[in-house]
Amino acid sequence: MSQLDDIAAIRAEFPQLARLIHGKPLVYFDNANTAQKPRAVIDAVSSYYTEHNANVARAVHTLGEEATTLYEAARDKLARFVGARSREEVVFTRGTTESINLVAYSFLRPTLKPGDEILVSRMEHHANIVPWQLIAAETGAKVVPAPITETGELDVDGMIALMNERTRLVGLTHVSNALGTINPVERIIAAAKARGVPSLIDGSQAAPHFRVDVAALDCDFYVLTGHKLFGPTGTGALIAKRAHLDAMPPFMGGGEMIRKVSFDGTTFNDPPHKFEPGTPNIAGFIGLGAAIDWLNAVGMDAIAARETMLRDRMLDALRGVDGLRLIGAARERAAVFSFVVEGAHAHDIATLLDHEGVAVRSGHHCTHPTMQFFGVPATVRASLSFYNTEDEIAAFLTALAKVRRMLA
Amino acid sequence: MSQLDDIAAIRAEFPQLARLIHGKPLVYFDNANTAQKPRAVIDAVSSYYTEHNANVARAVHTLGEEATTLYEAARDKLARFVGARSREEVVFTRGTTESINLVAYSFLRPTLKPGDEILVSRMEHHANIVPWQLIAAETGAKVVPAPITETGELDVDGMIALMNERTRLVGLTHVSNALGTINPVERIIAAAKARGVPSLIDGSQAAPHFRVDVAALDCDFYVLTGHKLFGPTGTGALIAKRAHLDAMPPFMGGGEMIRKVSFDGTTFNDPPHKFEPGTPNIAGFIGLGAAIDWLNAVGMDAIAARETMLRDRMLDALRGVDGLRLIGAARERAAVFSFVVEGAHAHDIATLLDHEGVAVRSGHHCTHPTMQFFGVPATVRASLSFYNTEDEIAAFLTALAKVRRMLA
Amino acid sequence: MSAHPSTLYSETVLAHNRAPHNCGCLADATHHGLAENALCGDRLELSLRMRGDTIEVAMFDGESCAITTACASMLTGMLRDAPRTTPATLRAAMVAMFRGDADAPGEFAAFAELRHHPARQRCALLPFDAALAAMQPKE
Amino acid sequence: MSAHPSTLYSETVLAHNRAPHNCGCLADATHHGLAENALCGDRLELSLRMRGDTIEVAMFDGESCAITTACASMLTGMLRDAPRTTPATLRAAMVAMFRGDADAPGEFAAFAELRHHPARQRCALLPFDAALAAMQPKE
Ligand SMILES: Cc1ncc(COP(=O)(O)O)c(C=O)c1O
Ligand SMILES: Cc1ncc(COP(=O)(O)O)c(C=O)c1O
Repeated sequence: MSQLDDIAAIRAEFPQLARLIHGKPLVYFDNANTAQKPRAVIDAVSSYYTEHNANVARAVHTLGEEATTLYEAARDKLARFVGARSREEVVFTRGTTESINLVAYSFLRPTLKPGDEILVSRMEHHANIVPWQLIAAETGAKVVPAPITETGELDVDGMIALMNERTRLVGLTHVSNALGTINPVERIIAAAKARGVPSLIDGSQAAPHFRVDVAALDCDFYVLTGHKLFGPTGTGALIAKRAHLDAMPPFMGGGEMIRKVSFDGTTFNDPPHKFEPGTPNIAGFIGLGAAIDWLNAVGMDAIAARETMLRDRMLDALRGVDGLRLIGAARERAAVFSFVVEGAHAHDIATLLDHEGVAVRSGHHCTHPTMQFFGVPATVRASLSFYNTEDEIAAFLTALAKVRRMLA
Repeated sequence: MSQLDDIAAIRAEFPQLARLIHGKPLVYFDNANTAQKPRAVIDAVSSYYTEHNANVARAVHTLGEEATTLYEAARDKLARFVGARSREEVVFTRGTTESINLVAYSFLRPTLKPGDEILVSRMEHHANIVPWQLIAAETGAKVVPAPITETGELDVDGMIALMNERTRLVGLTHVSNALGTINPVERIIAAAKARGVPSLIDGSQAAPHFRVDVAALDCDFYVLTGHKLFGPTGTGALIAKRAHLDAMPPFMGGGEMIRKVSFDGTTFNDPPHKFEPGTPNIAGFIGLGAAIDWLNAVGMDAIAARETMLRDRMLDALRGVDGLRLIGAARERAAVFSFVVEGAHAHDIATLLDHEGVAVRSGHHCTHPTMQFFGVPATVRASLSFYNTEDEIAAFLTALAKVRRMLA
Repeated sequence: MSAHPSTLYSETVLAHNRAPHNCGCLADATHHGLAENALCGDRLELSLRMRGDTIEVAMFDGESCAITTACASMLTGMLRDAPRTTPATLRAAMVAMFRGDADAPGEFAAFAELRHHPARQRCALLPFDAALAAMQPKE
Repeated sequence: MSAHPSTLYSETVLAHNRAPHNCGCLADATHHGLAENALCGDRLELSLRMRGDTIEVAMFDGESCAITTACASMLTGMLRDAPRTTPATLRAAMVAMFRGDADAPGEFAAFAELRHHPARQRCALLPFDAALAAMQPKE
């Protein structure tokens, strides 16, 4: 018995799922872009602002203590949720993008030399490419793309073959946001470790869908973003080995990240605070804590099981659509589907599906190199979450057929 | 006639002001730390999550268009609120701290040379000191402190005298968060401009209290933080001259800040998007837009007038307290008061005032060098906002007297 | 915020998309211009044969969505024997229409609904930008 | 989240703060230790006279809040003729008390209320940290 058996009750906890779009019930299939929020998250944010609003780690008054307690509790919750070794390993950021830039600026850049290599797969999100390009351009290092296959899977041996004595970091997405592929990150982490190369795993699309255990993965850095994890916008985390955080110089400077400031010299605080200067997104992280509580109550294993069912239904359905080409056919995959349709442009499909109430994304999904690899400028992407239903899959198929008739 | 004439009605719009602390009505005098939020802001955040939640600048569906429209409308509102020359001058950040780090990393660092100087006053917040120290340490430049006086005012001539051909940037807080001093920023901006030196003004404590006109000030960079402006946490802005934003390389890399990504080379988007990689704090900025609407409806001039009245009342009151030493006695000042009390430690006062319902900050207020200058490790700081009342000032005085009796 | 959806993909737009005019490569073109849409990766190439300040013929090529295709089809039609200032003038009229100021001339009024679809406006501007790029002095 | 406030500044704590024991500089100290509180800038110095593994006398000095002062006053009392392990043992007992596990021994139980004031816990730990710093091998 899982709470997910009563899916109507679960959906009722997500107010936006009740919205009408052009008079039709919303079918939200854009979860890989951002997730909807349960009432518990929305309420946690509101109640911070109506009852506990104060700055953190500064004031000794009741409100300040309450805000600090709630904010730091969110760190404990996230640490446990992803299996971090300790709460000090969890640095709060604005999202995955900032997490990766933090690693680029504070971990890699200070020692990067001409000829050094940063190895990432060809299916990375721009967030796991551009930060490395920026520091590479500055230092003369280079970003090396690891091959992927026609089925949209990582060429594991190909990636490992590219690891060499110049490789300074290996970056890989846990789940591809464009293709849905679940990568065998353990194998890449192990191969990197065997060569003494630190690894960074982009968990943006993994954490919302199945149980993640950072300590078991034993990667050096794991990054994720809160808004895809049913939490507020402007939240995310870098989970890093403590030894790295201790050794890394600060990224940004300001209040809270210091122990003592003077014009003769400044000393820094301990991690994670060393990397969290200034007033953080307090309400956002309190909301993220509420999202994690909610996910724990429902159970990540139940969520993963339901999504596997939805994935299989959707895959069957899409395979039955004439003239539809799935981009990516990985065996290990999430309920994320990119496709193109003969004679119809992705944007037209997305706009016209929206007229039927169906929200999907069209475009390059911030993965230009992946699109280039598959020779398509853009795809339509339908990405599902546990709160989606088989009825919604049926509604999507009906809408897609109608849209194609219009464009034919 | 101003809406502020009915202060009970105004206060009723701020739910947290009705809170009881230890059974006593909250007297919130910690506004320089963070401000309370009107219902309109809290509701704007909630209604984004219950009705319009989607990612911005990516999807063509209805929700995506709604979210993007609301998010970009907040940029228009902020641009008008601070008198920016155009909306493209407004870069959204997490807060003042990130804004200053952005200028440090993208504007100054690329060309900073050994011996170069960054001139900031001795009354800056750590956020306007440490980022400069970080890039100075890396490049061999140095951070030069400009003198302040015993009254807590800027030594304007002293600061101007320190501008020389090695000065690469002048940074100054518009209003001191520790002393309440309102600085004659126009004079410093003009002097810097006359010498071809770019200027950065920290408006964190100015924007919430009086009308700011960035175009009239004509500084190169103006920074502020949303949570002190009655908006959500995790929001802020850098307002910069367009020519600088065009010339500056990106700070962080990721989605949205690019035009095209490939492993052979990446081209960047135009400002402000060039500086806003990844998913922003969408809900937060929509809330900030609501805060600005609210402030405009009440009127910044009415707010400034009421705060001047409160400031004068508070100043009179504090001057009448035996054994209380005000730190900072600037003639041009905001309703922010730092003080120490004979025979009683700042922390004890703050904790015991809290027991009476009064929230003040104690500590160094992220201004170590200012505290060192005045030879105090810490002060008590009472900072008022327009929603505070004369009755609250009276309650504060009664509580302070009681606390002193306890500690005597 | 969205108006009635059907009007965006009107019969006019859909018909142009099904059978676009002036689609292909202009063999004796004197000018070529390219415009790209970062959001979807679309590329549109416009080729012109110009004599003096007159555009004699215009054709377009590229993979593009129905909005872009229909707009390119209409624009290339309008550019036959048109003064070189026409693309800029029409583009300004489109932008004014998106702001809600006035309708654009002729068939372009079919895109009025885009005022409620800011994310798609770039699609309709792509052909204009390609034309402007074509006439840009090159070296 | 906050319990009744008055118990934090109990008569015990206030009395120690008004007239702290062992306050000043120990002329024949063998060990000195300093601890700082980043939040408020407080500094507390502890001087010890040790013989072998025994702390014979302890005194403290510095500007500090009532919590720190009272705690230093109690601690220096407890350290008279105490084994060198006492500061670490007592500190652990304090931390356990803050977690709500058990009360700390003797007068230190007066700080039980700090479990509801995480921001002030550091104030009570400062004297322990100064003592531990004092006994840290120096060179
Ligand atoms: C003058 C001043 N500058 C900068 C800051 C830092 O702002 P934030 O913590 O929101 O980044 C503050 C507030 O803490 C401030 O008062
Ligand atoms: C795999 C992946 N990495 C990184 C990101 C960037 O996350 P954010 O925009 O929240 O920083 C995303 C989502 O856009 C993603 O799907």
